[in-house]
Amino acid sequence: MNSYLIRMTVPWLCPFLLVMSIWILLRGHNAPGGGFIGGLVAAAAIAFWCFARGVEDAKRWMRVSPLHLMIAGVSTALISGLMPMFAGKPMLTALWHKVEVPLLGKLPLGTPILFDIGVFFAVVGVTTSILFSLEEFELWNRSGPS
Amino acid sequence: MEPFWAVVVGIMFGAGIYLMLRRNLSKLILGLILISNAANMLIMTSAGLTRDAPPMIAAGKETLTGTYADPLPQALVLTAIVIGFGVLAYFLTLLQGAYKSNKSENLDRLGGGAS
Amino acid sequence: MTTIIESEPWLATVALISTIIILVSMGMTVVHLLRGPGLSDRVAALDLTALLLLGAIVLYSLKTGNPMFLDVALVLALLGFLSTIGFARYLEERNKP
Amino acid sequence: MNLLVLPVMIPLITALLLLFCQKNRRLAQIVSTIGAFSLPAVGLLILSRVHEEGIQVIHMGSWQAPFGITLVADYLSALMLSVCGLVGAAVAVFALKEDMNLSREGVFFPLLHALLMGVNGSFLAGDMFNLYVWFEVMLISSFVLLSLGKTNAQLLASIKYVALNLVSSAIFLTGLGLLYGKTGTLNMADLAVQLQNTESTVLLTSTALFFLVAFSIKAACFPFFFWLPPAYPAAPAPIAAIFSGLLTKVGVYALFRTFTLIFNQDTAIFQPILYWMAILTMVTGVLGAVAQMDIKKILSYHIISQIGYMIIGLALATKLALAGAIFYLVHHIVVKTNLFLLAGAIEKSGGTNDLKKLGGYYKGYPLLAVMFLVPALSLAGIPPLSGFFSKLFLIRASLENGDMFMAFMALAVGVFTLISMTKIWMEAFWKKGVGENERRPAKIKRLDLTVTMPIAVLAVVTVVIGFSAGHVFHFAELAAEQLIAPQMYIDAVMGGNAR
Amino acid sequence: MALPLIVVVGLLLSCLAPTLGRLLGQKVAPLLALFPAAVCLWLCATVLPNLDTPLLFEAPWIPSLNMSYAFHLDGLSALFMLFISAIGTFIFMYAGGYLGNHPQLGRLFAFLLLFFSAMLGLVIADDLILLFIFWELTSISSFFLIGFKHESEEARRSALQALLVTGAGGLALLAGLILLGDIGGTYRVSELLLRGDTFIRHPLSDAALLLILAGAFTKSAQFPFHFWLPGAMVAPTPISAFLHSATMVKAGIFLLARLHPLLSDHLWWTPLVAGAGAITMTYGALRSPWERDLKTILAYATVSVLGMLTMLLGLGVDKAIPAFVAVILAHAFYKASLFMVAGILDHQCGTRNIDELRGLRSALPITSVAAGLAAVSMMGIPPLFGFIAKEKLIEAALKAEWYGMLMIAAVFVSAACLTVSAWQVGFRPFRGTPKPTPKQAKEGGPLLWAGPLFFAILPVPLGLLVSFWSGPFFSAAVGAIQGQNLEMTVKLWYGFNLALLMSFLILGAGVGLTLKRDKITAYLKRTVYAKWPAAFHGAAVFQFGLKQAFALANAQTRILFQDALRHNLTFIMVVFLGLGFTILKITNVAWPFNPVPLDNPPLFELMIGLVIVAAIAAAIRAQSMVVAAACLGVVGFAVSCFFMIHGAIDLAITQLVIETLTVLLFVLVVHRFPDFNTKESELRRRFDALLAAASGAFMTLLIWKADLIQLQDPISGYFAENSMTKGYGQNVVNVILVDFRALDTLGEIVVLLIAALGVYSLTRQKLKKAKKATEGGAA
Repeated sequence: MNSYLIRMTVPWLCPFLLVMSIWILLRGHNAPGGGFIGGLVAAAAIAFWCFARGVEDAKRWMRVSPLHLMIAGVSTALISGLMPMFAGKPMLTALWHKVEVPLLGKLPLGTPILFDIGVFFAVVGVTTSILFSLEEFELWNRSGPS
Repeated sequence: MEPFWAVVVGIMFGAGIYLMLRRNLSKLILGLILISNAANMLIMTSAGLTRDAPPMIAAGKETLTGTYADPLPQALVLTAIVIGFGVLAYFLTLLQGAYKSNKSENLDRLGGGAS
Repeated sequence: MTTIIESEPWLATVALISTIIILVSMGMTVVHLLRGPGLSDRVAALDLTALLLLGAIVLYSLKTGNPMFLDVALVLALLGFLSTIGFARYLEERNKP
Repeated sequence: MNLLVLPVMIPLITALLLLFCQKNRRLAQIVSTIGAFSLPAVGLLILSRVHEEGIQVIHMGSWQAPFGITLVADYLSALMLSVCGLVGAAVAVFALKEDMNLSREGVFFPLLHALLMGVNGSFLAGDMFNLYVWFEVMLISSFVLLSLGKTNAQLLASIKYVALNLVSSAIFLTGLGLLYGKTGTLNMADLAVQLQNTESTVLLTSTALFFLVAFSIKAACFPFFFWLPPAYPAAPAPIAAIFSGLLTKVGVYALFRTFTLIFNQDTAIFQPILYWMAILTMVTGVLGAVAQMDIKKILSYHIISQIGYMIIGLALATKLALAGAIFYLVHHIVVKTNLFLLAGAIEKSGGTNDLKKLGGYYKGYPLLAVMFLVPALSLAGIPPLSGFFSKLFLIRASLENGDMFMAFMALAVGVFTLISMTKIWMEAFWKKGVGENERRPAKIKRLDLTVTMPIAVLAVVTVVIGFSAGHVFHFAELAAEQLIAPQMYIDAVMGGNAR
Repeated sequence: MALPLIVVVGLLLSCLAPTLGRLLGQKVAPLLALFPAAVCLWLCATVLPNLDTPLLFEAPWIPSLNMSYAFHLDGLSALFMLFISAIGTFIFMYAGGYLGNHPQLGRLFAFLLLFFSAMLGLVIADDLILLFIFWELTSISSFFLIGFKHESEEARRSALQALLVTGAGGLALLAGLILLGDIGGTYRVSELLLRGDTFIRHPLSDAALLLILAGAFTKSAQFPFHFWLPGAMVAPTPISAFLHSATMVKAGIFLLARLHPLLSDHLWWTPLVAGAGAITMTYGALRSPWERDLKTILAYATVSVLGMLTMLLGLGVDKAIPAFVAVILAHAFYKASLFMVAGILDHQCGTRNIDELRGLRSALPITSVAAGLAAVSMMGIPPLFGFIAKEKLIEAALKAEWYGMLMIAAVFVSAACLTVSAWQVGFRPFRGTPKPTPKQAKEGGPLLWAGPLFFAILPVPLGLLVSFWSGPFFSAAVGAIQGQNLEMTVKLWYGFNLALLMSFLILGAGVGLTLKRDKITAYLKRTVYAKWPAAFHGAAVFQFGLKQAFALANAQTRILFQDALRHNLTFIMVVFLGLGFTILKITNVAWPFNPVPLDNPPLFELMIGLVIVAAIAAAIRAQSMVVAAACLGVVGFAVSCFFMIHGAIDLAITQLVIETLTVLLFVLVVHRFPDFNTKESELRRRFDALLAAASGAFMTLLIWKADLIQLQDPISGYFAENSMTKGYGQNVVNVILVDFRALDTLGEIVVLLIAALGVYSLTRQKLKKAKKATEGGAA
């Protein structure tokens, strides 16, 4: 985009949004949010970057390839689902473990949380991947011969 | 309020179908989006609407009490919305490719040559 | 549980006035959105719709006393901007020779 | 217990592994083949478990029946799992040499496995919404698979395919919403219990219509079959093969499952609908096939026609009819996939599927001719191959019902099937070669072992099904018994804690 | 055990034959001929002496459907098996001599063996379905054998014609057999035959009879289905000789004979069977002598004899059945012999046209002897076996109650004409002064002439010694057909009686016709053949029908399978709504609806609803894509608000984000599409609007009524109770997503993953292709 203002705002805005998305993800079990919403917000942040500064720049900023991100996300969710099978329980049975966290006190940590994290990454990866693919195609459409 | 929403959803369905029956690819997509929105609203409506009572268990409580909106349709709709998005994104890409190769978005000319 | 509106009667008046303002603006914006005439007018109108909706959600949250609706408002604020940028990019490209 | 998870999880794990080792073709091929071959093994294992211990159930996440998601395998599911696994493995081998052509991004095999995941999931789903999710997994994979490749025709065909299937999904979803609104549950067994006990079926019937239409679109029944004829011929051979074997059959399976288990009260309304649907599907499909001059198109229209035969089973709904339809299902999956593989093989060696441009294969490539004959004759219902028995059972079922008309239609359609199969045979195999092949028929391009092997194996399976029709039919009968008496299914799922 | 073993061995050999053929060449013929020879010898040695105790075999197959692997060898089976295997032996050898080192000899033997085993299986099957399987196998192997010269279009067309006629008949037969099995309550033929009474009284017996007759008549080339048989003569002669004159065409006859005890009491049996048989017999005989092609002459003669056999079965008099047995035996031998002779002539002289074949006696001495003897048997001159057959035939015709005089006349005319045919094939080519033929004629090897000679000579001892061997054999065969035990013998000489007189009269008439044959032929050519109505050419009718079927198929496909997506959609929606409203009508939904109280002035809700409707209206009327997309965005936001106020906060947020992304992607993709408003006809638009309104009304109706039905509390109560205690989450929706129904979510992210992969690969595919194109253009 040609707007200088927007180009300069985005690097400040996006990291903030990413942090927010992670917050939405983590509190999702107890308040509105969760993997889907968190992932979508994170993807929106990246979409901002992409719109404002171009696909290539957004890719560089992301560092990780969206394809890898989504594969990793699905794999994480899958692994969290498979874990109980090794404990002899049906797949996707939640395994909970109360963990002492310094500031927050006792927190239940379990495979559903891991599952949600997997969903988060999958959603981020998928959305950005789709966006990037279409953007690139569109860029080529615009520049290349019809 | 369900009857009111029933009418609205009906209108959405009708409009979606009307749009799908046009010749343009873009209207086909518009129609599909409308229909999937309508289906989502239908799930909520048909399961019964409860206002202003999100299914959130208040802090310190063990169970949901009082009236609360049915959480299951919400989960279903959420899943359906996300799935719909994935499929639609793919469909859009497909249309872009088809348009690119054929230079036409007239559906009647994009037959596929079945017979 | 009493909502903040119930405990503070003046707030109800403010909320009512705001609601009316938002409703009227909303109506005008929709007309703008439909009539145009230019594309940029419509995009601006869309952005405005999102903002007005945001206001409406905040008022609704106030009325019901449920802060969770603010989450929606938060995301809407973000997305209104995103969609405006998205449309703007299209306009930009379209105006290019 | 977790055995039931494997048919879904093995393809998923395989697909993910394949995505990880995208760069290494060799490794990817090995992983894909191992993944594909473990599916029929697991299927047979489940079948034997069902045979020994009765209906298998797993409650995912340990949440009990109506609340969590349940995977259920009865005879029908287990049979379908085994056959589809077999077909999937055959296609996975067939495509080994071709995946590079299909997609340079290396997504073909992952998508194939994702498709199998969706298909297997649909067979196992004991929950309506879960069924929807599996349908979507299957559909999106099929969408992507269909457009892999290069041709423009493929893109155009995909548009129609995707659009109509999206409509079907929307209808399915709508039906689900209405159903949940009325019953407050999604578990199939629980639904069956609720609907058995209710007297007010008035609007449930109209809800059932949504499922009928949604599944009929997937199954390509009359008049919901428009997506099929353009889509399959446009797809590359292995993809067309796996589609032909599996996609529509999932729709048929879903029809069988829902209309025997859940919506089995309104027979007065749905039986005539299904009856005419079956007949019209058979007739219009076979007439469509007769009109074609392209191998893949002929085969595609035949799929429609044969779906009609399977619907007969549901329309008559006697034990014999259902067993016959299940037998038909099993037979058809194997044979149709094989025929599409053959069409692919012919295309590979002859460069086209157009019958006008083909010829000389009988003289020039007798091996292929023999391998074609087995499934083609089987499809046409020539004894003692599998197709004959499937038709025999259905015709017997309709005659036992005193239904001469249905029997007559089934037989007449059989004649037309024979016409179009012999058309392929006479044009592509018996006729003199065209062009270069006319002078040197022996020089017809030979095919790789990875291409001929799956075809040969499936042909052998066809023969085996034919010769051991008694045994296969025994299983089909057991499956039909379970469908006729849904109480078994309900008891197995609900485990006595019906609400 | 021996019974299924024969069939299985035959099938196995059939699988091996192509390989053997490749390895051994011509030598494969005598080698494989050992198999039918062994069957024949086994039959003569062990079965024929003990015919009064039928051989049985039974193994379970599909017990729940009463199907079993049951075989049964009685007198009738033995009769058929005997001549099938005897002819088979010599045909196999003959085929080796005839085709020499043909590259596809192995395949020919594969199909011949398949046919041979199927035929044996057919005659010994004791299960209706098993019988049908073998029946169809003979049809299909006949298809491949007729199409042996597959590169000629005529061969292909004739093969298809034969297959379709017999195949369609076969399917009718299948239906008939199933009906029969259901009526009789058993699929075992031997048990069924004892239940004639129940059959006759059953209301479905008419249908069953008609269907079975359809199968038998098509297979045995009865009028009007006879036309495929002359067409089938395009096959190499060994095949015509074996299948289309001696064995396969008799399958239909066999079936009629087999089911004779059950069906023959039916009211329609005699008129249908005897009538069809008599017509076929006369028709074939009238056509046969005037043809020029040796094989066509024989083909029509075969049609005639097949009619004769059918007629004999249908007559329903005692004398008819022994006549049937005699005719079938005599015919098998002389016709096989004559066919092989025709083949030798074709093979050695290069033509089958009788006008070009003259004075070949010196060139082909052995063949001429065989031909002459066989022709004599065909003419029915004593003391050959043919004479006995003819005499029995006349006796039966004399006894016929049903249109007696007509039957006698038919037999008289047919037999006289057949005499001419016999002359034309057996004597004419060998007499007179030699004429040059396309190929220099000379006697072939013993593989060629052994068969015809054997079968030509065989009727001599058979005829002379008939009273010695015929007793047990005829008793068993006739007994099996009539369904009772009886004792009988056949003699050569019954003294001077009416039948003998008739026999000589026929011979005389035959001689007369033979003398005038050229004049008659010329006359017929001028009159009947020139004006033969097209409808009498079965083949033409068949081809016409086939063409019409194709035309129908094309028309249907053009109309139904429209290319345009919206026509498809319209069709689907019309059917869907049609069914929907019909169901509502049937189930009597109560009108009008119960009024619903509007509690708590829902200002916000009403507003959202109105926004949705307004935005939709705007989207439909929008002239540009961006406006439509913006309207879509508004609808999405409003839907999100709908979710929000109904307590679905997660959903509202998701909807917002997804809707925004959707609209953005939509704009990204669609903004290049031109001509947003393609012209549409007013009519079409109105129709669509009507359809849309109907579907909207249908949905509204359903939701409205759905609200009133609640069968039970939803299962969500469980989630409300357990989400905190067992799922450790306050947000019930999220707990459902990641715990209660996590499998759905897993499936969902897989969908997303695949969609993203699809988008990636599709765009990448296009980009790469474009890149390649530009590079190619640059280079």
